[in-house]
Amino acid sequence: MDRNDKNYKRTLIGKRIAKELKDGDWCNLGIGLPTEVANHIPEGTSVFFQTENGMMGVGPAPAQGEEDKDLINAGGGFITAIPGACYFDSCISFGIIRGGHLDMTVLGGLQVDEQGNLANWMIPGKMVPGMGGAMDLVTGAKKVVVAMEHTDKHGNAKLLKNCCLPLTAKEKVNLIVTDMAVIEIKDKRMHLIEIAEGLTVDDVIKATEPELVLPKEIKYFSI
Amino acid sequence: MDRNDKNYKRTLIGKRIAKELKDGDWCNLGIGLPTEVANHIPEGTSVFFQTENGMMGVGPAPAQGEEDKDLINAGGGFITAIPGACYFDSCISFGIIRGGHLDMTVLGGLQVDEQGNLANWMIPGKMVPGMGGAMDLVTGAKKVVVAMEHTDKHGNAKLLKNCCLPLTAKEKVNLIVTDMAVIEIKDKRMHLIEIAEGLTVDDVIKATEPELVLPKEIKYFSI
Amino acid sequence: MPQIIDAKTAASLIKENERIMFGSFLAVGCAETIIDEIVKLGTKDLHLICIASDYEDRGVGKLLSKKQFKSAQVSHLGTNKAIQDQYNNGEIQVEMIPQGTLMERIRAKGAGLGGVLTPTGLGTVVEEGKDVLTIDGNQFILEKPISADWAIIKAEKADKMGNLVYSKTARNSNPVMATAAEKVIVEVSEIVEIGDINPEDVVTPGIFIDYIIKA
Amino acid sequence: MPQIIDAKTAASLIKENERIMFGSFLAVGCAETIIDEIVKLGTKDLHLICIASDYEDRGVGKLLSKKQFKSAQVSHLGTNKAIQDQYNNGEIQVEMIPQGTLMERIRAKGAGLGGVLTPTGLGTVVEEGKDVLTIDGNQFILEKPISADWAIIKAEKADKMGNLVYSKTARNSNPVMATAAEKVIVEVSEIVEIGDINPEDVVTPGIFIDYIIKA
Repeated sequence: MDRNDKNYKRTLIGKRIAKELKDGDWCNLGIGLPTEVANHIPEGTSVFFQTENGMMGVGPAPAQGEEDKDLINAGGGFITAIPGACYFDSCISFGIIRGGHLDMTVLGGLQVDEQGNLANWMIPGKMVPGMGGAMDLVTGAKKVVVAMEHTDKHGNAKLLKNCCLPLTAKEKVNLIVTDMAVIEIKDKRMHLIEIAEGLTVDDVIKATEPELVLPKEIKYFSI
Repeated sequence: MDRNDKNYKRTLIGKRIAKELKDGDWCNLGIGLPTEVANHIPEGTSVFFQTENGMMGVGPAPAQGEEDKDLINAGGGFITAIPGACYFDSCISFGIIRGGHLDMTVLGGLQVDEQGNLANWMIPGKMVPGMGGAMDLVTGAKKVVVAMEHTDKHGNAKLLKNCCLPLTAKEKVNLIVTDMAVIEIKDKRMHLIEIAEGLTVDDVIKATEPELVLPKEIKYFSI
Repeated sequence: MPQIIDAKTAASLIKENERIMFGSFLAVGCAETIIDEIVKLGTKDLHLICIASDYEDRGVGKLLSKKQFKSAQVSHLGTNKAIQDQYNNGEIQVEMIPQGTLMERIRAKGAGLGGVLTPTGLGTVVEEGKDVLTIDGNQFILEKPISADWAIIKAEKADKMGNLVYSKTARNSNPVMATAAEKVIVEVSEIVEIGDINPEDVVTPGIFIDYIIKA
Repeated sequence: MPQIIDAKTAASLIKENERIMFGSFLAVGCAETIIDEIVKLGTKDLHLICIASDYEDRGVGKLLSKKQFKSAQVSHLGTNKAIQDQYNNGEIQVEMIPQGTLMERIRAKGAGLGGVLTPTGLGTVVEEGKDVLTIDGNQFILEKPISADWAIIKAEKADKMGNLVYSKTARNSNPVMATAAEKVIVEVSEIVEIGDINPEDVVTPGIFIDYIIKA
């Protein structure tokens, strides 16, 4: 195993977040890294995935040649519908999101801070693709989980005292899962919950800007 | 013909209002007197009736024994659905109403005044049944027509300078059709458009509180 | 995933002083079986949210006849002498709400909005005591969301995921109420297997439903 | 009752400087045939209201590639280099709107409401220049309704009264846009006779539709 391998990190993060889901939960996965979560739902656990363009009950990608032009997810990729799926318009879809009906949403992140602020949609000076549905998702879901690498490609911390990039939403993040640690945000502090197997608490502290509230006993998560 | 006969008045008013409807119009008829309008739609004219409890395309009452317990109008009476009808929830139904999508609504009235104010839901000191959907209908429809007798049972005017009963909506009435006259409200004046055959302009003036703007030429309507 | 329970159990979940939305329009589209069980239990001091007060022997009117509500938010109560008498005697507190506004206030709660900006009721008693906002030269009343502990609704059919379809005008306020309460109980005429309802035809997605009763 | 016309005629109704809502989510559920005709006509200085900017060769992206829009209200434009370039050069004015807020602002117009009170965007750039209301201790941004001269939408099937059904996720913003424009044009794969769509299955009632195009 190569700790710096993209696929390794992706699997590690996706698998750990999947453990946050309970049987019968309704969940929205952002595009990119968060979609990995769907690959690790434990056997015997039913979790229903929404796609905000108007469907509950997203199934796995179709086999090649079986794509339906009218059946895509929020990232534009072809999907399938599981039995019990249903379609609705975008207004109802965001009613579900904003109204607090989703048990969990998982999104990528550029920066998260101690207040639970998330920045993940805009880098000043760069092309701004738009927030799409991200602001609504982070504002509305019962539990907001950020899936991201612990540091940027230059090794800079992404878990900060204060986000400096434009925010996606204020004080809404509940949990951060990275390739190094699982961190809960509570009472405007970052609480270290678990660290990736093979790392030390010190490794995580060094890669994180704010002071971490440490657990009584260190727990580990692995691939 | 007995000018004081309830059925005569009802037919006279309903028939005259039906002439306001154009082919393809979408319309909501209040309970009571306004429902008479549906009986006088000219041959060859298609008018589609909404019932605000959640349906477009109301058809005639069912034959006895053919009632469907799930198919009623806003007055609680059994109805049928015409081909091309559709069902929707109450929220969408009032979106249609408030959003200005109905060409016309016809309601009963206790009082109407020069400003186009309508009072039709509440008599202080008496039991208040509630406004139901009336306030939304009068506020939202493109054209608001009031169907009522010209005077109350004591002969008092119901077309007033200022309503004294609690209002249903402010400055929204476009047309009043009574057993005596057709009166348009424009620029906060009552404009006499037509009078019932057999009556004189003077009869209408005497039964109406505000000064009427008279037409250049008197037109008549009849049963 | 919703639980399938019986009407008696459903009724026992409802406690005194709770706020309940009942889907119904003049007793059409109403969970009569659950209501009968709440009548039997005699649960008191409930708060009613419903389009109208139905009839003395049908719909929410059955609960009104037994004086089980201490307060109500409705748009119409002209069809039920029981509530009229209690209203006149001061035994029940009633907020009378235009029907479209009532629906939209419930929707606002369900969709996570802070209120409704509506022209309905301007210049009438409905406006009294409320903020009126001027937006681009037009006036709107600020109406607040309506929430509830329970929504008790009626649908025609549910699959075991809670996806619902309705029957004709029995749809009425049921879909919007399903979005706005802490917990939602649906009474259906038929429970079908997952996959037996066409995904295009689902009116209320199962995510909104907590309990299903077959009656 | 809607008129049945062809795509070319539909395109010719659209005039310079008009505001157009296009149903589409990444070119799924998009009236491609009508768009092709507007591309051919080259109508300029249009205002775009759409969830996203689609792709350079699909959906509303085809009009963007031809620089037919002078301004846009969208939630995302990351999939289309044409609009990104025009945006960076200042050739197009873009208001970036959270997707749920965009939908709700359109719905507000369609439902006759004065605006939307949403928590989405609080504490972000979205809040800038807008009124923030405190209602029962919580903050909400007041977002104004979005209207248009035209909605150009895509449905699967229409009956001749304009009742519509959609296909899967191609439903997206189409039903809400159908409620909010002065005139609504729908492109469908099939036109059926009145009565051929089950009244329970209608998603968009025909009252909202002005023109039907079979493509």
